[in-house]
Amino acid sequence: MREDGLLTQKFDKLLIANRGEIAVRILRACHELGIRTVAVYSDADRNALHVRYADEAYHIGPAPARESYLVIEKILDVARRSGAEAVHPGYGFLAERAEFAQACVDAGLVFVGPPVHAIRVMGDKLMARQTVQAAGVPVVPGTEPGLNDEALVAAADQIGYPLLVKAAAGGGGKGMRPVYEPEALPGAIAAARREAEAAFGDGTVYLEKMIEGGRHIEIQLLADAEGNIIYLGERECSLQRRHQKLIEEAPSFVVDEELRRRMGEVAVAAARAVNYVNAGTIEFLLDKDKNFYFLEMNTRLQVEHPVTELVTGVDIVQEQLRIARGRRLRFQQEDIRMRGWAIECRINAEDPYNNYLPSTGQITMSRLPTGPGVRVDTGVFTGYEVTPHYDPMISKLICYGETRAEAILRMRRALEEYRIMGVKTNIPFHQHMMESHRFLSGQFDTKFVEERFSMNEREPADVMEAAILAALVAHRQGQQASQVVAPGERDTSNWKWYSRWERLRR
Amino acid sequence: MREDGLLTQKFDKLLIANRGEIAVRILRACHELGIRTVAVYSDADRNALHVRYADEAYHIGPAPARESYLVIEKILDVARRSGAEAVHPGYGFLAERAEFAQACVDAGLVFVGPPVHAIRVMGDKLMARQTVQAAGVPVVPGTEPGLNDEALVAAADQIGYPLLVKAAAGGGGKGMRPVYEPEALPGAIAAARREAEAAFGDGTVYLEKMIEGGRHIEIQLLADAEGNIIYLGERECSLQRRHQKLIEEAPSFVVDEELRRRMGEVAVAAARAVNYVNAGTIEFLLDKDKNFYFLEMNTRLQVEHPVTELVTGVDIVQEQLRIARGRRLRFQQEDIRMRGWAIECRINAEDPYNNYLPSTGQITMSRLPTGPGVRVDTGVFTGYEVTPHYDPMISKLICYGETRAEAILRMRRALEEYRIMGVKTNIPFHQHMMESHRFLSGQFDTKFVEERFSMNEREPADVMEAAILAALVAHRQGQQASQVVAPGERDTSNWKWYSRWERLRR
Amino acid sequence: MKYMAMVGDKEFTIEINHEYEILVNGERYEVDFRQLPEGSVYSLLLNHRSLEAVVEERDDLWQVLLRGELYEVQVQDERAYRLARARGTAVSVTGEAVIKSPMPGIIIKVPVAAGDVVKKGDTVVILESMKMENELKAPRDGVVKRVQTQQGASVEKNQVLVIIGDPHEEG
Amino acid sequence: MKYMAMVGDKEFTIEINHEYEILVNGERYEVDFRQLPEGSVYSLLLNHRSLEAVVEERDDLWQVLLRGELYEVQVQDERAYRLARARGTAVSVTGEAVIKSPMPGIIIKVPVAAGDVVKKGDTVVILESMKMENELKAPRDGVVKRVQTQQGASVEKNQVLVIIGDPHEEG
Repeated sequence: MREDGLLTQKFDKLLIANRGEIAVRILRACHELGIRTVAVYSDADRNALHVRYADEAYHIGPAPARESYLVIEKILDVARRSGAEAVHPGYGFLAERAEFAQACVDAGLVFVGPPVHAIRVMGDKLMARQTVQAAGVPVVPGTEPGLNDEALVAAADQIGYPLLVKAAAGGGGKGMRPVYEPEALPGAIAAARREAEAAFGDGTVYLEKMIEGGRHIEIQLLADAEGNIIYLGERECSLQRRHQKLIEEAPSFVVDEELRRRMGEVAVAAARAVNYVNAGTIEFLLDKDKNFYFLEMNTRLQVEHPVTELVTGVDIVQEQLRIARGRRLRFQQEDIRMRGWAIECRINAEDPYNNYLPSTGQITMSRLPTGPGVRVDTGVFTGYEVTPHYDPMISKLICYGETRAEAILRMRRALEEYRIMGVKTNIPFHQHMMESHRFLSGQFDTKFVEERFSMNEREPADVMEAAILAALVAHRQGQQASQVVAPGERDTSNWKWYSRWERLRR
Repeated sequence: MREDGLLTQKFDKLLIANRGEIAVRILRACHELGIRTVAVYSDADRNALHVRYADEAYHIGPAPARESYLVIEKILDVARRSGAEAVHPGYGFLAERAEFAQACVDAGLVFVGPPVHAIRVMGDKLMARQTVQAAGVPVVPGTEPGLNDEALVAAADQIGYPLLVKAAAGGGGKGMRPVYEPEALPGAIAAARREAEAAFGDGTVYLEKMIEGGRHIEIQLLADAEGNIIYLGERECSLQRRHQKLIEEAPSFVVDEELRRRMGEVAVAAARAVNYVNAGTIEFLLDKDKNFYFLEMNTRLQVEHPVTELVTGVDIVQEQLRIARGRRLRFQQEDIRMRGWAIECRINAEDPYNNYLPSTGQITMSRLPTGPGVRVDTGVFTGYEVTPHYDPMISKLICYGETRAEAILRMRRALEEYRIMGVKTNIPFHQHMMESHRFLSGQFDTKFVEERFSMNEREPADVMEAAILAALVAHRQGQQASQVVAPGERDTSNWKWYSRWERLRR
Repeated sequence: MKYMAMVGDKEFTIEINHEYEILVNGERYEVDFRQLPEGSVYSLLLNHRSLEAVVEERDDLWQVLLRGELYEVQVQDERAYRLARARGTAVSVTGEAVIKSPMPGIIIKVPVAAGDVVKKGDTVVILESMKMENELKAPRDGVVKRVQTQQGASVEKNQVLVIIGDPHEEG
Repeated sequence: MKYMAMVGDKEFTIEINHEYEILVNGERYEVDFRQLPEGSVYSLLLNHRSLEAVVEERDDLWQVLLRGELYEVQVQDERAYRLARARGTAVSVTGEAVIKSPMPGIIIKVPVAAGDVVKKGDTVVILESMKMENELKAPRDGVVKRVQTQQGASVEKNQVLVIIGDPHEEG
């Protein structure tokens, strides 16, 4: 083990400390590399795809993640019992918990991810900011950590308005407050401190300049244990709602070859500052003048990694496993060439017509789109229960095209082909977006979905009439079935229709 | 219309004169280009995917193709009624019938394919041979057409043994006879003439040198109406059985950059000799010394086009449609760069353990493999009937990898993930092949499957025991269900098991 | 045979003329339909136009998935429709609007109280579930008749939370 | 409870000890299984080893799809197995072998006649179907007892074509 908490060595059996589509994604990569797999499952997941596709599976407790997928000791116990030699954390759950990575290496298990030290530094926003700034990486203008309220107010004038009050710990927008004028600052600082204290047990806040019209652009990195680091181009993830990414693409509409190289090199420098190893992502905010600022580093595999895989041809999860096995990177920077365009739509169980309310229930049908240029990563199947225990993502629908326009047109085709029933999904949201002029022309920023996009009901009259006729057919069929039981109420004209229909169905 | 029978012009509605996976493939490309689609269907295909995914659908007759899909007048009648402006023939059926292409252009319809003249010349083996030979394309040493028996016998000594007697018309191995020694020649000529006369109404035969250890390598071409022709690299299709391709890959294990360029340029010359337009393929035989010989030209889209799409990133069907609309090629030769490796397995309804006997029946389950690097093109779904009317191909499973080894390993994963029930399939054949040392090391020729490959039963004891336990569980479940009706025979220990089981299934 | 179909607040009249001829709001369709072996999938040909729909019944409504959109359709034959009308139970924009919990969760806040006047789109309940705060909104203008939950309460799926009545109704 | 299972010519003895403990040919398995909502799919955990199988019954055999391979399994409980044995109807390598048409088609050739001695793998019928000539082969050594078709005949699926008996049987 290295001093910074990195253990790399060959392994033949790996435990996947996750569930859902990402567990399936990792299982497939292992299968393709000849690595045997161990799945863990909660009470809610005995029938899950990740259990069925794994070589071995172990039960680890009740449905709530804090009693199963988040319990480090249970994961390590299964590793011991199954003889697993490595652990892949996926994303979410324990993926960015330094103590989990530490516990793995302490137990002699290869943790498929970065050194413990890198997780720890990058997991603390302020430490991360200081570390990369020292390495020459541009950060959003703002204050140092730990200032008191008076110092913050004084610093605010130098930074200029609008600005953001942000919590040092945590994420997901908690403890964050936008401030547009000096008068509002004291109140915002107080509110952010309260929220951060409640959410993370740490009320430390700092100020950051608000970048208006900013785009979320991130750089995918791969780094081996010998210190070789390369970037696999950028992803554009500006289409978000409540800090949840909804649509990602690679490359970005606004990044040219020169900017890509500059952002890539800066990202590599940021990673090098923490002796990073394995796959990781540097998130940047890109302003209208093409200035970019470090936001944070995700020290793990990301949900949206497939769009990079499609345009670079590199299998990022397989590379993660190779790196963790102690292998040197197979690529040099000049080997990485992007070709074509890829877009990912996250299909969530939520109602886009009703304030994106989550929708739970049993998936009564799941027929995936397929054919040229379409990839679906999912853990959902016919009969799957969408429960409130886990996140509402049903699948990732990823389309490739030679150009951005072709990828979009293919996405429209794939969205229309998707058959999913039992819960409401945000497929109509994606369909609207794929037809939105702003999206088509690449003119959007991180506020676009929340502030300038709406689901005006599309009601092509003829499709609605078809929907009605389909319902009518089903209705009559149900009626006929019940009339078999109640022959006194038979309607002969119906029967005639029905029998003709039955005859034709043979 | 050009003199050679080519009509290219913009169209917005296209009729697909085909069924099955290729009709679905074309529908998807049209959908992605905003072209409205018209499907045709026989009695057997009312529920088919190509009917359900099309914008419009018209019935054209009974199940046998000769009474529906092969009746030119019915296709043209639907084109008239639906207002279609173009026709895509797919492969098979009417795709290489010059009179169909002629009838389309006569009716003012764009035929998505080459000029009528090119179909006619390339459809006649001897004429094709003479034409390309005149253009400097190497052909397998052999005789001129139309020689009488005496002249053939005389020519045979010059060509040398072993050789092939081949029918001028037709294909699929009919009217073909291998001859290993002079004594057998007269009998073989007589037999081939009889067979050709019976099959094609034309007893013309010729002789060709037999290339031993030859590999089937083909070059994919794209040509626009302005005379620009490019090649999209090669495909290796040596794994065949009874002249039916089973596995194809791109690139070929034995073709290097230099050979690819030479074969590509020769293929372009062959196409130029008939003023070729649209997508087409030149099939070559490559001998052990890397000499290659023209075999024939397929003047249509091919089954195995996806492997080329995956390694070049070019959507061949979309290019076909663009070319037919009169657009100039978007690519120059130097724009075409191959990346990675792609393999296609044709999944057929046949029993690899019983002499590849076709298997008919209803598909009771079809769950496709998915995830990274996997593409499935299919017209089959849960409930689909495999009938003797059409070919037994269920789907094309195509896998991409950064290297050949990765594509093979991914194919193993995808084959294992595929769930198809109701008919026997050749998935075990593909699984065997993906584990065969000869295949892995790229050491095979067109005779490999028939002469040096066998399905030795793989019987990992533990998997068989799992199969037995699965059957036992199903058996007991059926038994319990029937015991509800016959309570006198109840076995309480079973009941205990069953109720526990029922409880757990909730 | 005559049917009434409703989608949202749109009403359609359907007449079945012959076996394969249906009129929707007076417009004629030649209809060919098949139920497919795969669950509740229907293939429809309407004047040769091809459409595939998935149709399932839920809470007395037909859920129809068509080209990515989910339509909720209510179908009644003429007699049932007339009876319902007479009894006043036909779908209508007046009457009570019941706000139910769409999923299990915890009530974060109930920003309304009985008697409050609300406008369509006003938030009436904030529910935390699936790691997110979800705002449940009034489906139409009205007056809050009853609040059946409170901050901090754990609620089940479909539990009634708030009932909104007509503005002119007596409280 | 004891069962016998046969796959091809292999026989397995299965004992159900406890609810979740099964012995196959004496080897102990801890078994956890679920039937999934998707048709006839079963998820099995055998001593934590995970396997997904699709199981359907056809012609009194269980068709089990496992990792791409299709196994045909016959399961009998001990009593049924003993009864069948006693009646002589248990699976056996002797007795008549019936060659049926695996699909509709046209008989191209019948290269054998009644009384001919055939070896396992000999072609007994050539059937044209699905645009291909298919050779139906003898499943074992024996003597042709009856030919029930002829060249040029149109045959249905599962139609009996040729019956092969034991070499030592009377013709």
